Amino acid sequence: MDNVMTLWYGSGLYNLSLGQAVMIGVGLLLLWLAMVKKFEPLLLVPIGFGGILANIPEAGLALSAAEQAVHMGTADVLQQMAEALNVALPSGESLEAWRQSIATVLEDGASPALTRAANDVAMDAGYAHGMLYQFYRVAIASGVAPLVIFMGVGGLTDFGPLLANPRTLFLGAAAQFGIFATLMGAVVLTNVGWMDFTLTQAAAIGIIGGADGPTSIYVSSILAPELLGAIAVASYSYMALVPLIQPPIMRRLTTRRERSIVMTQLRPVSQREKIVFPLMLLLLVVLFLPDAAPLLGMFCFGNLMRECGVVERLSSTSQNALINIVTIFLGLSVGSKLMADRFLAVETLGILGLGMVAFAIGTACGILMAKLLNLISKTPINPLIGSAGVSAVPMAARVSNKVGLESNPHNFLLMHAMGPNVAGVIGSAVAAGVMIKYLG
Amino acid sequence: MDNVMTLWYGSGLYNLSLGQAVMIGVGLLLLWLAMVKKFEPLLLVPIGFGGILANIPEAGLALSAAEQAVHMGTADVLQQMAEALNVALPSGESLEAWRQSIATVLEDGASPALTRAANDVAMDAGYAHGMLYQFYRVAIASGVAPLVIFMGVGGLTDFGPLLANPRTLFLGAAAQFGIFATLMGAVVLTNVGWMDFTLTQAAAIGIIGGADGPTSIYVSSILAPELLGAIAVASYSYMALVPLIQPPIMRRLTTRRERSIVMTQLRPVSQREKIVFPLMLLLLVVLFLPDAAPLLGMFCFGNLMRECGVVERLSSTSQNALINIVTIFLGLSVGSKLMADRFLAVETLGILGLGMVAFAIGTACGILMAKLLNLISKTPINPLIGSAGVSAVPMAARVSNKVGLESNPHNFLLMHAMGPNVAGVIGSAVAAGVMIKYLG
Amino acid sequence: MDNVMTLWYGSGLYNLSLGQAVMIGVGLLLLWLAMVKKFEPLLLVPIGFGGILANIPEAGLALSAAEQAVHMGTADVLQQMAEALNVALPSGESLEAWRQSIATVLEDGASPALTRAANDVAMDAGYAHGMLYQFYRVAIASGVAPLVIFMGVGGLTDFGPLLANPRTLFLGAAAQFGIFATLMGAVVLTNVGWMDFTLTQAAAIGIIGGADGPTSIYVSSILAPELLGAIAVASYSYMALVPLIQPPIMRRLTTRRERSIVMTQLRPVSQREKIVFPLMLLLLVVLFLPDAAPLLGMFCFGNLMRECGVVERLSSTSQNALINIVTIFLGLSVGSKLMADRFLAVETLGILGLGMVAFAIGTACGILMAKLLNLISKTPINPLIGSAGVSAVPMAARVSNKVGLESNPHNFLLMHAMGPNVAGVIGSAVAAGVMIKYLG
Amino acid sequence: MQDDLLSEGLTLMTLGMGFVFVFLTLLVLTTSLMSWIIRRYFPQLHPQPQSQVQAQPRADTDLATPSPMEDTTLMAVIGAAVHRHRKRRR
Amino acid sequence: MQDDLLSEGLTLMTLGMGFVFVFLTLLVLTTSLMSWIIRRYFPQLHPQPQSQVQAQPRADTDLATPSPMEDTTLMAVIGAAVHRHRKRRR
Amino acid sequence: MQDDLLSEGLTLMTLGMGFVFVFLTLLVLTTSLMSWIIRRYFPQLHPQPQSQVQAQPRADTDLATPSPMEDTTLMAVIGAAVHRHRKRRR
Ligand code: NA
Ligand code: NA
Ligand code: NA
Repeated sequence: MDNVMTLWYGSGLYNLSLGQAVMIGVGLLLLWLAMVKKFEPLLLVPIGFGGILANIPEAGLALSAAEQAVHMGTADVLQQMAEALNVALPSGESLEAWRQSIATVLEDGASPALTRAANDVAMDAGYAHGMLYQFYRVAIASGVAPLVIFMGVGGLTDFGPLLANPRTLFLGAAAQFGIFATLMGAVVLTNVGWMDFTLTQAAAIGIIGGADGPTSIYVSSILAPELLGAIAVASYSYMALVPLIQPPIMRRLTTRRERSIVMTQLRPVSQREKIVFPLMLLLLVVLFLPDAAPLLGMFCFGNLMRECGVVERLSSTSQNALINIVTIFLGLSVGSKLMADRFLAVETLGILGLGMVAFAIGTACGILMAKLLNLISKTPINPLIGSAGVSAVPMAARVSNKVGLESNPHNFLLMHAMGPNVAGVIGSAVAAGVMIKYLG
Repeated sequence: MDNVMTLWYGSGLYNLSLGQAVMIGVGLLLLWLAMVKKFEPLLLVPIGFGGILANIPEAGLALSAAEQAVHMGTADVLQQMAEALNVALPSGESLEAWRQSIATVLEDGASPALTRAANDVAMDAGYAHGMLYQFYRVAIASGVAPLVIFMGVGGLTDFGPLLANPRTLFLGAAAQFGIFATLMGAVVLTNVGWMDFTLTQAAAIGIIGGADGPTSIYVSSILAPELLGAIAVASYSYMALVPLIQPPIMRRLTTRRERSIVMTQLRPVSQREKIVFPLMLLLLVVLFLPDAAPLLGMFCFGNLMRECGVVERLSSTSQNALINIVTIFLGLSVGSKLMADRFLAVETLGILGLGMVAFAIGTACGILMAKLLNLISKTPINPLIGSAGVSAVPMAARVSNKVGLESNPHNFLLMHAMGPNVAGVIGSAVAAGVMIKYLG
Repeated sequence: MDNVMTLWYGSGLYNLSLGQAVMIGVGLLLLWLAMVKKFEPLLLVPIGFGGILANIPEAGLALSAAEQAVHMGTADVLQQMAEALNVALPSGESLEAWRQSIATVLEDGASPALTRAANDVAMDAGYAHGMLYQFYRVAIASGVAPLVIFMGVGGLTDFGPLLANPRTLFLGAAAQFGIFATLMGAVVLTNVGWMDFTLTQAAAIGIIGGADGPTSIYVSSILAPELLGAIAVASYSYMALVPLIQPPIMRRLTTRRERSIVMTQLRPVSQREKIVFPLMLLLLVVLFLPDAAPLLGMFCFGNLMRECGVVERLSSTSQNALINIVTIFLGLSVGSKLMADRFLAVETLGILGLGMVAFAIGTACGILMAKLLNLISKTPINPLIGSAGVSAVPMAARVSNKVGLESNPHNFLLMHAMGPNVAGVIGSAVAAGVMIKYLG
Repeated sequence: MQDDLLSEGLTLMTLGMGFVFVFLTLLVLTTSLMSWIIRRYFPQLHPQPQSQVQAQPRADTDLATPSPMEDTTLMAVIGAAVHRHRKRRR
Repeated sequence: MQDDLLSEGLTLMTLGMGFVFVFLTLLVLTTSLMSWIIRRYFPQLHPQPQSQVQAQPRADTDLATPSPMEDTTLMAVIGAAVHRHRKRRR
Repeated sequence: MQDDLLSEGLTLMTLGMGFVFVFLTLLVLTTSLMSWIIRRYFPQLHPQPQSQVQAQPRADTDLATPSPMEDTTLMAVIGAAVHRHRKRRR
């Protein structure tokens, strides 16, 4: 009978907290968005599923051995861990208070040596790292997964339209204002007292405005890992919402006449230009922004493998098997950051709200920059392609095309919009580099 | 001349122990079974080859740096290691005795911190982790490889037949009795004094009866890593022997009339049911058996990716490149556990014997449960599909079909048997969760 | 304004050293050789790109956390690191001198425990391992990547021609004299005082003469990791130069009549022989040269998977997705060893020069051995296939074929040359095993 | 001690087998309920007729509307491979 | 403290946005220069007409001259797959 | 010291080259013996005629009898890809 009770006391139903129930609901919601609403399913299916797994009571899939020992260990184990971490445990207090004080030390970033000691104690007591925790360590904490995905994205990117019309890089630059406006938004919310973000956290939140999943994850894994779950979810959700968020802004900021502007046919771009471009971009990074080197370096590498034509084997694998494998584990790892006690905070609402604002501002700035370029240059630019500068490749470019067709059913803007679209990827990576330079 | 002798003293021929020679023979036998007899070649080829590699004298491919230092180090290195491990080395004894006492401490599970210190000393003295040891650490000790394979298996599983006839889940449940009977068998063998298993080891051995390779490996990597080699070999060998083990039992326990029962055509199952099913199974795991969450979680994840239809890229990779890569390293890692001094024990014979019994009992219980269901329900079930409840997908289902055709050449049971077949996978994972809950 | 200066002081342009500029040029040169001259592009594209990334000033992509802290840390951090490493920092000296003395200790191989302590301090101070450093640790320092590539190469190798004419193994043996002649060359250069190589380094350099990329990388990762960059670059560059280096030597050492020798048609080889061969080779390794077990073991494993015909799934993945993924990271990791301060040494010139000599000597010895065989045997051997014994599969065999066609346009030597060609792979791996046995 | 082991083994067997049955019974009930709800309230207009042949049409549909960036390379590789393959066969 | 945060945020915004513009302006300039140099001094005889359709011909060319060891297996697998696929379709 | 290096190098050269020859000679002997035994006592009825073309038929055979679970997805993907590819070519 004792044994039956053990099963019951160890069951999820007995231990399920309200927060965990809510987060399992959130996970199901993400899956629904992905499967039914087709919101970036390649990422949101693994993220949503990982979110459910991370909130299974007592399973501790997203916790390190030490964190599990803190949550479930006996008084004896807790004392050993406190010793390993140099935490004083007041003898009068309850076990729960002990857990609390050790957990605080672990979460607030004990030094690597102390964390290792705590994990040693926990493993010696029979605890093991959770599965999702291991995925997170290998895929995200090391920084590798977003970079490998960026390499694959580089391989999937065609810089032809950008090279045919380099001025569209300015549109990609302007749209990054969404990033910095969001950063200011987070700072203002903190100043007003509604939220409580540090400057570093504000910067990580801002990158959502870059509309670039891997960049967001990479930056927040460095600057604010504690917010990574919310940032990644916001990032991918809003990228999927681009077809809803952008059109009203695009219509409001442009006249019918501007929307009907027909752009001159793009010139053919030679393979040589395409091969030299990633190398040139890399050299500019080398000279002016070393902190963007991991992101843009891998991006350029992927693109060079694509264009150089002599490593088709490698390029193909990096765009298929490799990126797929990494995406699965990246998604599950992001899901591990959807644990109830960390995700269900008012800050998450702030992040979701700010992310939406970021996209809107980025869209607007891209369009306004296109109108500005029209003022100072003769070759006309349809301002609708400015909105594609937020990146969200290739969704934003398709939106530009679609809104353009509404005004002139023979005016195909897709290829023109691919220029600012990929420029936006470069722009966000540069902005990310600046953030990491100052705050990393 | 000295140098030539160095070569000779370091050669395999000079150092080959009888045990190693036998184990190399066992490795060749496994390869022969895999290549000629087609016994689960995808696993047994890497396992057999890994087994040969693990038994190469002096190469230490399956040993950690510390273990190699213990086997081959000078007196000086041994003293440093003893110091690192807090082992007292009696000064009067021989070098061999020293090696023995240090090796015992290392194998009996020194704490993580001490093991690390011993490895530090060994590496400082020029030893390095063996190749297979590294594969084992990354693939199995972390628990990752069996889980990733289970994800791929989920992607290869079609729950349609199960959903069309959910009662077949009872057959999958009944066949798990093989697991617990084997556990009892191991306990009894110990009680009688013929073998010496702990309860934890008995549980790990029992899981062989689940007829599920990755589940067996996962459970024994947690409960009894020292028996992993024998358990994995038994598990895959007997799965391959299903067409020999099952038919006699099936014929003995059924009448010709029962074997001729024609089952009603399975209803078509909608994609919605197939999408909801893995999520529902996951929620039941969340609520009632968190300890099965890694196994069943990854299984459901793989199946959801397959059925949801929006992440075909990921699903296809998880069923092809990813599962293949992981299988190669999983097999080699299992092979690393076929080292002579650990494998060649009387316990291995016990495990092989018990595994055979487990399959037989599981088969029988599945069939008897089908007969029981026929007593209490109107819709007839051909008892031959009960034997498919041991899992061993899809071999056991094919055996049901084949034996059924013997009695009635127009009675195709294959699809009906797929229901209990996949139910058996779920059943063993549940049993594994219970074992881990109590003993993990 | 301060902030703008921070950007400038942190920029690459401000920090670029001459050495880094040169090495970026070398990286571009390697890319040019790969892309335009088609020099082993699968490896040289990633190596060249990795070389550029490794030399980005201030980015520290190829440095560990501790190395970065040494290069960029404050006095406070340096003091902590010195304490962790047990280095005395003379209080009177400059910060630069401190950096120097700590860096020396780190590079000259502090013990694993001390290195870990130094990394702990660095991480606590906010530094992280560079991306390429992590790739190097996982792919090369662990020894795994070259072995996995060798497994794939085994899968791509057909031993048929070798089995049809086993005498060609002697050609593969003779061509390995290039390895040992190079070793002696490095020793002599040191003796004369022009360079400064240890015997271990000389052995690692010698392996270039094996004309086998993964073998070279594997051996130098064990024997001389500090030379790995130069050795890998030399190895792959010269393999690409085989069509230029070999023909003059081949023509000088043979008469027109010898070059016109028509060889007897190769007998058909049964699948059974092809399956048994890798196992037999493995057993010889087990018995006589355990130190070659990782290399030849994985090679035989890949070949067995290819030939046994029952694990086509695994074999195909090991020859495609897996080898491609590993090649990408292996190449980038090798690139991480092209850092200016380590690569730009007079020793690199020595290595490049010796590598060239190694290829020439190996070629000559293969040809001379073929002529010798003709003296003592009746079945004629065209000496041109001797040059294929250096391996460089399949380039060297094609060169034999091409030079043969010059003398007799109907004499196709390709298949005959594949025998010594794959024999050369085995020969170099055996030589590598001997080196590791004595010096590892 | 030994008898302890025996009794512990028995307990584990009872409990484990019991739990497996309880869990799978629950699964039978919820599955049946789920199927009933879906077939009753959320029927699909064109249910797939047979479960085994289903992988193929789905893959077909899925690949029929991929994002343009995703499939060009795969298509190119396979296309070229098929092309060369046919040539060689002739 | 709070105002510090505000001013730091403003600084970061100005600086970051400024740097993004400076960097991308530089990129526009160097790209234009690079394209001009290549088109002027290193023209290709047969430039590819359209950028999107380009992945395919390149792949074709690339696969048309692989080293024999590299592609036989891939070819065999795809070939066999295609072969079986056709049979099944009939 | 320097002369030590030289003599050690010479030793290593002699020994290494010697061992390579001994090992490969052994390999020649055992290979010949193995081939003789197999051809004499375990002949295959239909030996494959040429070693290079051999990858293909084997792959064919192998894929011709896969377990049904393994290949449907691959087939579906390739099938769909080929299908679309043909359409596009028309
Ligand atoms: Na962007
Ligand atoms: Na089972
Ligand atoms: Na060689």
